[in-house]
Amino acid sequence: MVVRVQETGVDLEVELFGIPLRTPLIPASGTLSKEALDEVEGVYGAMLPKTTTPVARVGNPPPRVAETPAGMVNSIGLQNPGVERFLQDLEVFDLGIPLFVSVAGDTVAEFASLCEILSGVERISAVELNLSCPNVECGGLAFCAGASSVEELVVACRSIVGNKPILAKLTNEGVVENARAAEAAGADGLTVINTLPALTIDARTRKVLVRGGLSGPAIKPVALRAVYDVSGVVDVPVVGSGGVASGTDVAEFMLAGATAVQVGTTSFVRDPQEILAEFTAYLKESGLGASQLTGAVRSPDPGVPVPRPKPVHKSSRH
Amino acid sequence: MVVRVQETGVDLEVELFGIPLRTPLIPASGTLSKEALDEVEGVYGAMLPKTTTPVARVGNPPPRVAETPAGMVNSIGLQNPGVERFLQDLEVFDLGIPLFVSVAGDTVAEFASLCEILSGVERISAVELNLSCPNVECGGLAFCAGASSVEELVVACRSIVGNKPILAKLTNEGVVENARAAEAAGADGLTVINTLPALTIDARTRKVLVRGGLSGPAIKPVALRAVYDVSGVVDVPVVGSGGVASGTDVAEFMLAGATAVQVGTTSFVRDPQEILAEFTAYLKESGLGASQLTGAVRSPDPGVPVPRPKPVHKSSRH
Amino acid sequence: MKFYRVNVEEREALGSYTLLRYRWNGPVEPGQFVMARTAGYPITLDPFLARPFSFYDHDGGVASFLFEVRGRGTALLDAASSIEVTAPLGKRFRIELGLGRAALLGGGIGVAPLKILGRHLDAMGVPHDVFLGFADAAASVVAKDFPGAEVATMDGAVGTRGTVLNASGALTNYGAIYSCGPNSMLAAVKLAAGKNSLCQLSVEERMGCGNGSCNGCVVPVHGGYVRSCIEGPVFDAEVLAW
Amino acid sequence: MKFYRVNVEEREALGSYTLLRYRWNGPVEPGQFVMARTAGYPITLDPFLARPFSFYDHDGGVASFLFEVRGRGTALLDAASSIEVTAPLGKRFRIELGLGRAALLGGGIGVAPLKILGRHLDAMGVPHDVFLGFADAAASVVAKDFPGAEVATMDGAVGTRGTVLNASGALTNYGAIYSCGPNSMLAAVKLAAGKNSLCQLSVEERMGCGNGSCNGCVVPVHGGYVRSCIEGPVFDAEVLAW
Ligand SMILES: Cc1cc2nc3c(=O)[nH]c(=O)nc-3n(C[C@H](O)[C@H](O)[C@H](O)COP(=O)(O)OP(=O)(O)OC[C@H]3O[C@@H](n4cnc5c(N)ncnc54)[C@H](O)[C@@H]3O)c2cc1C
Ligand SMILES: Cc1cc2nc3c(=O)[nH]c(=O)nc-3n(C[C@H](O)[C@H](O)[C@H](O)COP(=O)(O)OP(=O)(O)OC[C@H]3O[C@@H](n4cnc5c(N)ncnc54)[C@H](O)[C@@H]3O)c2cc1C
Ligand SMILES: Cc1cc2nc3c(=O)[nH]c(=O)nc-3n(C[C@H](O)[C@H](O)[C@H](O)COP(=O)(O)O)c2cc1C
Ligand SMILES: Cc1cc2nc3c(=O)[nH]c(=O)nc-3n(C[C@H](O)[C@H](O)[C@H](O)COP(=O)(O)O)c2cc1C
Ligand code: FES
Ligand code: FES
Repeated sequence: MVVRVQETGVDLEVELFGIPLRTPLIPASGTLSKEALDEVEGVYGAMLPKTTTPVARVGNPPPRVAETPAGMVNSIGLQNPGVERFLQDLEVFDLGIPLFVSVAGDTVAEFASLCEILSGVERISAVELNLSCPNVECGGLAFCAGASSVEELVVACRSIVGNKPILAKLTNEGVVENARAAEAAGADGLTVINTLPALTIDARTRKVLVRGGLSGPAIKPVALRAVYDVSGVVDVPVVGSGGVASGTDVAEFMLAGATAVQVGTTSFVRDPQEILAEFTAYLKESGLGASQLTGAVRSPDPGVPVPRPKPVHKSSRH
Repeated sequence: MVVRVQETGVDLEVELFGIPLRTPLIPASGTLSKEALDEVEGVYGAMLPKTTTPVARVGNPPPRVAETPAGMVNSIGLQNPGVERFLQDLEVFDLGIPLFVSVAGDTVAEFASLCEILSGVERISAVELNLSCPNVECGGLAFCAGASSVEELVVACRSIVGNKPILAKLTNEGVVENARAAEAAGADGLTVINTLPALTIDARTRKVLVRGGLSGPAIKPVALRAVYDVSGVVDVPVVGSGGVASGTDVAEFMLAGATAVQVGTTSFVRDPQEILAEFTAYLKESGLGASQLTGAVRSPDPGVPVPRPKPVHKSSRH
Repeated sequence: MKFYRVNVEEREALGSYTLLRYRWNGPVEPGQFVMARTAGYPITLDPFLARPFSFYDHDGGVASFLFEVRGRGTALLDAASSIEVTAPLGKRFRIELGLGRAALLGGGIGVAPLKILGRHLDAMGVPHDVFLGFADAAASVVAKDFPGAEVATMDGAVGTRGTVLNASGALTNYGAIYSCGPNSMLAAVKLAAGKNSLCQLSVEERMGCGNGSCNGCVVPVHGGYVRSCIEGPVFDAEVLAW
Repeated sequence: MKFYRVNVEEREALGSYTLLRYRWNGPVEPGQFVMARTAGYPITLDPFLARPFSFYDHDGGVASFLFEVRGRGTALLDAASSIEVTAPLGKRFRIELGLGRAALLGGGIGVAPLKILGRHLDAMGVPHDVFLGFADAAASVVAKDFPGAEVATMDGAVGTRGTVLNASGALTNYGAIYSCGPNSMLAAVKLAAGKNSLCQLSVEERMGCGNGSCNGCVVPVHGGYVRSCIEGPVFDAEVLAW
């Protein structure tokens, strides 16, 4: 990371609940497989594999993905091999950067048991609670469907996970209230936001194509609003997620209040190296270090504007 | 409308709470000005001007609009000349089709007083309650922030508006619960959904650009989900709104459960005549009348697939 | 909003700016603008909104606008061979006879509508002086298309050093003042114009639709806001609450 | 996912299909696919996802895929002069020597990977018969590129009337069977193939990423689902829970 700063003259490092991240980028859980890891070398400040559950889940039947305007809807159903197998394979996700692990369960007890297991794995730096999954004890409503449910879950996990920081990952609905509840319950940070509930229809066959979660650039303004609003009412760091597609987007999330930023769907259609390069160029032009961006839109004096970058598109006169 | 059927061989007519609409399209409130009316001749089944309030509102300071991926964020602040002036000018919006009027107020009493005024205007066929606006009696939370608040408002309006049907226009957050509440309170139909809370940031100036509502194609999958879920739990008709950009989109909303469909933001960038033409072509290919589409994705036998339309794009071989 | 697909007849690089010509037969008035975008399928989602541009000129069935590449929309317009445009929109510069000499003040890309305005003034026999302010030499290249115009550049590379108002000097001797440029410059022109002349300013505000539907493009006037795409983009200076 | 911008070297209209060639020097194996899209700025939002296409052939540094225009993504690919592609993805058709004659069965646009597969079989000296099924004459034009292939069309306009299995007859005499086409056809081929031969099927499922990251493209196998972009798109028939 020192190397990087020397290379580019730009300070990309941020600190997330005391953990230094060499860049503020983190892969969004469920969007980076082990097969794609070699493509992302040097991009991320922390690793975050797909959500793990107490036992293996086969996931939902296909079709699981559908394209939408500037986004996609997915319904994967948390397909994963279960925590035991996950930990056996954990090594492949060890890129020498902090390793965060996302967990989900059907009940508070399942979340807690996952946290207990992970608390004993030294290599894991932090745990992200995927609160968007349904709570079978509450009629299938998501854990983040209400502040009290968020609080109960975070309290249970906090007490058992030892000294590992907890990131509570929230959905958009009720995000401000839930953020307050999660912070009060001891969350060390908040990931904001997960996908938006959505549905696609195939007008030709007149059938539902995919009922699931919307992600991608389409949701960026919704996620930015959530990050801005949440970071305005909590003291713990906020990790932005939702539609990040460029280096400018990374800057926007940080300016809105994020300490780190997750890249999800866009990594399917773009080399995340490009996103980091753009973000680095933005910092260079602005003369700021990455960590100085966090929450800067709230500053009464936002400083000198960044010069408009020269457009990439070359004119073809005729 | 009989003429139209004969012209195209396609039955575009739908019935919304007993009112026949010659097409299922309605302009979304706040997206069609009197200056643009001559462009939309023949497109819409009902007219629906911008929300009116008891007294004039100057609206928010600029910038009020910002482009986002496949959408835009607006913060107009319900700028309008107030109901008195609105009614004086109502004539320009009389295109010989049913005329719906959208209302909003700061309090339940203001909504009720608007309904009372409109109840006396014969030319008005139905009233849409814009429930997304803040309720000053509840600390500025929107009227649709809770089911009880929705219920209170709809009950008050229902009792005073006479025999005019009421459309309750809901936001996405809590939409299913609020839909149930609105129906129980006597709403004759539900408009689903309004814009999504969103925010845009200008990374160059490091300032918030617009904090407001996201609309346009980006939100279509979210709106489709809301229409599908709501129409599954209520008996009153649902009017779809959110990201409609093509004739196929109109079909998707109707298949998901909508009886009629509003066109908003896309009318800024596209001639709505084209949307109607595409929808007409879709019906022709499917061999169905418009009204047969409503909720058809729930049918166990969705019928013969519509042939894939030939792509518009012409190949330029080289 | 109805868009018409037109072919780009010619695209001319003028320093920092590009002049784009397309065939358009209907009337075009000085001060009017057009919403333009690259042709889509059937619409483009990226960018989603069309962009407003003042008419630079309209001559023999060919309309033109002059633009600066700033972001995605203008970058695409700088490359496309086929674009989509609306019919001309908004209120024109009002020309009144018998007011004496007119001053035309353009700042940066805001010089664009002064070309067609100057031609109309000439046609109507209104004597006028043109003052153009630019950031630097590259932006000022278009000045060659305004014979006799006084030029200022912020860096002094061409003409007077400073703003367009440094080039023009006092404006109080003019009977009519027309200006287009950044809103901050227009406010300065309004001040310099005083109250005794016709002063018409073409403003610039973010637009959603261009046809009055969204209420997005408002400017402050005394007692509220009005839409610059319908009531403007040309306003009498005294109307604007700046 | 990393995309490479390549120029379209040639685009050939083959009845209902288009054959697109671009320069690609790395290895391409039969059965592999590519994610492709038109070049963006820096990405396209419309369409947002790239589209998967089987390699049709790869020869002398030129790769090709054959496609049918179905929606927006393929329509744009049918017109662009510059496209973006990933490196070749997924598992190849496995060729085993000593199994005797092979049958290659393609349905519709699913004939695509049989071209490069046939060439590899030839190169390895594996004798094989090719059977191609199409909807109609326009779709069957590409058959001319498969000399000696038996053709079937649903409407009987060219070759046998019916499906590719009507053209092939019983498959039990073949030691190896390779097939690509709609999943319903593949299920029929699996059934017809029986259990005694090598039977490899290239499946088609909607994809998000193409590099294993999204878990979107799964097909049912015994005990769950696997990703067709990583564990496939070519599967041994017995693996698939169809
Ligand atoms: C009435 C009017 C006349 C104009 N005439 C000209 C002209 O003749 N030549 C010219 O080069 N420019 C003109 N502009 C400004 C021009 O519209 C913007 O430069 C252009 O929209 C930028 O688009 P972009 O995609 O390149 O930039 P981006 O920054 O990527 O645009 C993002 C969004 O912001 C809007 N936006 C960004 N900057 C401006 C701006 N300065 N004014 C209004 N909207 C903006 C865009 O329209 C778009 O919706 C005019 C603006 C108005 C309102
Ligand atoms: C491994 C694999 C290999 C393929 N090889 C070929 C080939 O060689 N030639 C060819 O013409 N087609 C092939 N297909 C199908 C091709 O990917 C689709 O026809 C194409 O994605 C349609 O895109 P569109 O934008 O034109 O259609 P749209 O319907 O507008 O696409 C909308 C979305 O649905 C997806 N989609 C639509 N139809 C299909 C489909 N049948 N399969 C997978 N995704 C679909 C698209 O990728 C896109 O995400 C292959 C598919 C897979 C999975
Ligand atoms: C295919 C796919 C799978 C996902 N799986 C998970 C998951 O397992 N756990 C989780 O917390 N979020 C999951 N997400 C949500 C993402 O982590 C991310 O929060 C969301 O997609 C918004 O960000 P984006 O727009 O950058 O993708 C998934 C998203 C996608 C698109
Ligand atoms: C510029 C603008 C102004 C709007 N004004 C109103 C309004 O006054 N009342 C209202 O109920 N909805 C208003 N809306 C919301 C629209 O009616 C519509 O519900 C929403 O934009 C989603 O549909 P769309 O994506 O088709 O635009 C407005 C939307 C926009 C973009
Ligand atoms: S741009 Fe929409 S009202 Fe002016
Ligand atoms: S397409 Fe994403 S895992 Fe296969």
